Amino acid sequence: MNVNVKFFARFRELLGTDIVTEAREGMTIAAVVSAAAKKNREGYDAIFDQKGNFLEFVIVMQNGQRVETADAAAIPVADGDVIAIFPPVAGG
Amino acid sequence: MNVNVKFFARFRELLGTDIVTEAREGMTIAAVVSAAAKKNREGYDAIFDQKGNFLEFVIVMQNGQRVETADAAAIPVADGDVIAIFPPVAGG
Amino acid sequence: MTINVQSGDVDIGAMVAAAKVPGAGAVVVFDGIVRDDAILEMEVEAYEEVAVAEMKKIAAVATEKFGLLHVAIVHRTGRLAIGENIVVIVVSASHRHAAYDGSRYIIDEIKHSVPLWKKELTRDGGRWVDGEHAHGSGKPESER
Amino acid sequence: MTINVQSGDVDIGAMVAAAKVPGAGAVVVFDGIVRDDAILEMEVEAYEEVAVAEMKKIAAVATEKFGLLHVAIVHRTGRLAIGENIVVIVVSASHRHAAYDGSRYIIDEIKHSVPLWKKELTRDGGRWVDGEHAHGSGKPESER
Repeated sequence: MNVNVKFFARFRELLGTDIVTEAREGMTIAAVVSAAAKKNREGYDAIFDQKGNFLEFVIVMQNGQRVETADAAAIPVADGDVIAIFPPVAGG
Repeated sequence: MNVNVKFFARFRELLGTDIVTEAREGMTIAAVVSAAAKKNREGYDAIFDQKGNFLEFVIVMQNGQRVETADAAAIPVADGDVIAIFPPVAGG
Repeated sequence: MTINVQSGDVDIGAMVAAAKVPGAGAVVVFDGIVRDDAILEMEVEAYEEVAVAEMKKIAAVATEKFGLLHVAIVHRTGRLAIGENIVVIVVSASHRHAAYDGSRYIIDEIKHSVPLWKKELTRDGGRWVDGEHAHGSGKPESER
Repeated sequence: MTINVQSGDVDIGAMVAAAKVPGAGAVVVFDGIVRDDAILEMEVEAYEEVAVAEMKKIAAVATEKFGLLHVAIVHRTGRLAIGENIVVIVVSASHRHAAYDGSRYIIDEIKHSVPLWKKELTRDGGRWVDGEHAHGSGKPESER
């Protein structure tokens, strides 16, 4: 199944955005993002700590809905999901 | 000597404005205004109480400077003075 | 600093453009308009020389107090239709908090101490609008 | 209610005119502009669909909470020169306190929770602007 991973701002600069990834059944949000981020060490390190957990400030959305980073390692993705990963917002 | 009495808003409607009055030496602000207001009973009563004192809410200015109404009965006018009399402001 | 009492309307877009001075990061506009309170029109009267002087004083105090970078105030006089601008205040500052606080200070002070009056013209005649703050004591501003 | 994320500029005069709905007595405009912080330009990025949805939510809450009569928000994206509008918020209400409070609520919430990012482009490259509120806990908004 296909999942679209969107990185924004600093993460986008390092990793690109709208990355369509092939996900296996039962794969979690964290696993999908980790796979998409691994292609660039600096990009991966901007998002994950050394244990592979999301860094504290990273924001995760599944289909436009905020997901607690701690839960992202448990929630499975579904076909067609849009996963967005971004640093703290700074608009206005 | 000449003193210009300016009434504003409700007072202007009743008494007119830019009323140039001939004032005697030593005449007070209150006396000049009283003389200018006497031509119209309703106008006079809108500004003065039955004892001839300024009503509490009336604002008095001498040459653009606020004068306490209680002092207006003691302060003399000078030639060329502009005395302004108006109700509480309501702009904005 | 531009402070005017005038019968003509204002160009808010041009006033905002003028507020974009070096260092500005936030512009706040307050536009007080004639509200449809079952009235036909509004008539605004000013003691013009004193109103302008008083608004200049308010603008100077606000500039100092809130670190504003630009202040423009236009207060209209004469007959105004429903929806027309009565008073337009445009301020800018480095940051939004100063701009909001400064703008609000200026309109509060205008309503409090500038010799301007509004009359609502209705089908049966008209009524003068009461001020927000009665100058009850008749004391000079400095003693209130 | 008009909520847009767009690269093109806005016509503030037209936005103010649109805010003059029946019952309105006060219009407040907030215009956040690119400040000359020794930068060449600013680049604004949005997660557009979510940004629009989130701003609609904020506008609806502000309308309810402050009794606003009209809300329009335009947030720009792309490269912006110094002095250009980044975000323009126009609200109207019967009275000024509601208009100021509503306007301020909206910009505070935008800075707090809408997926938008600003990068200051300088001679040496660029730096992403830190948000005012770190989303430190990583908790969904409802739990913060």
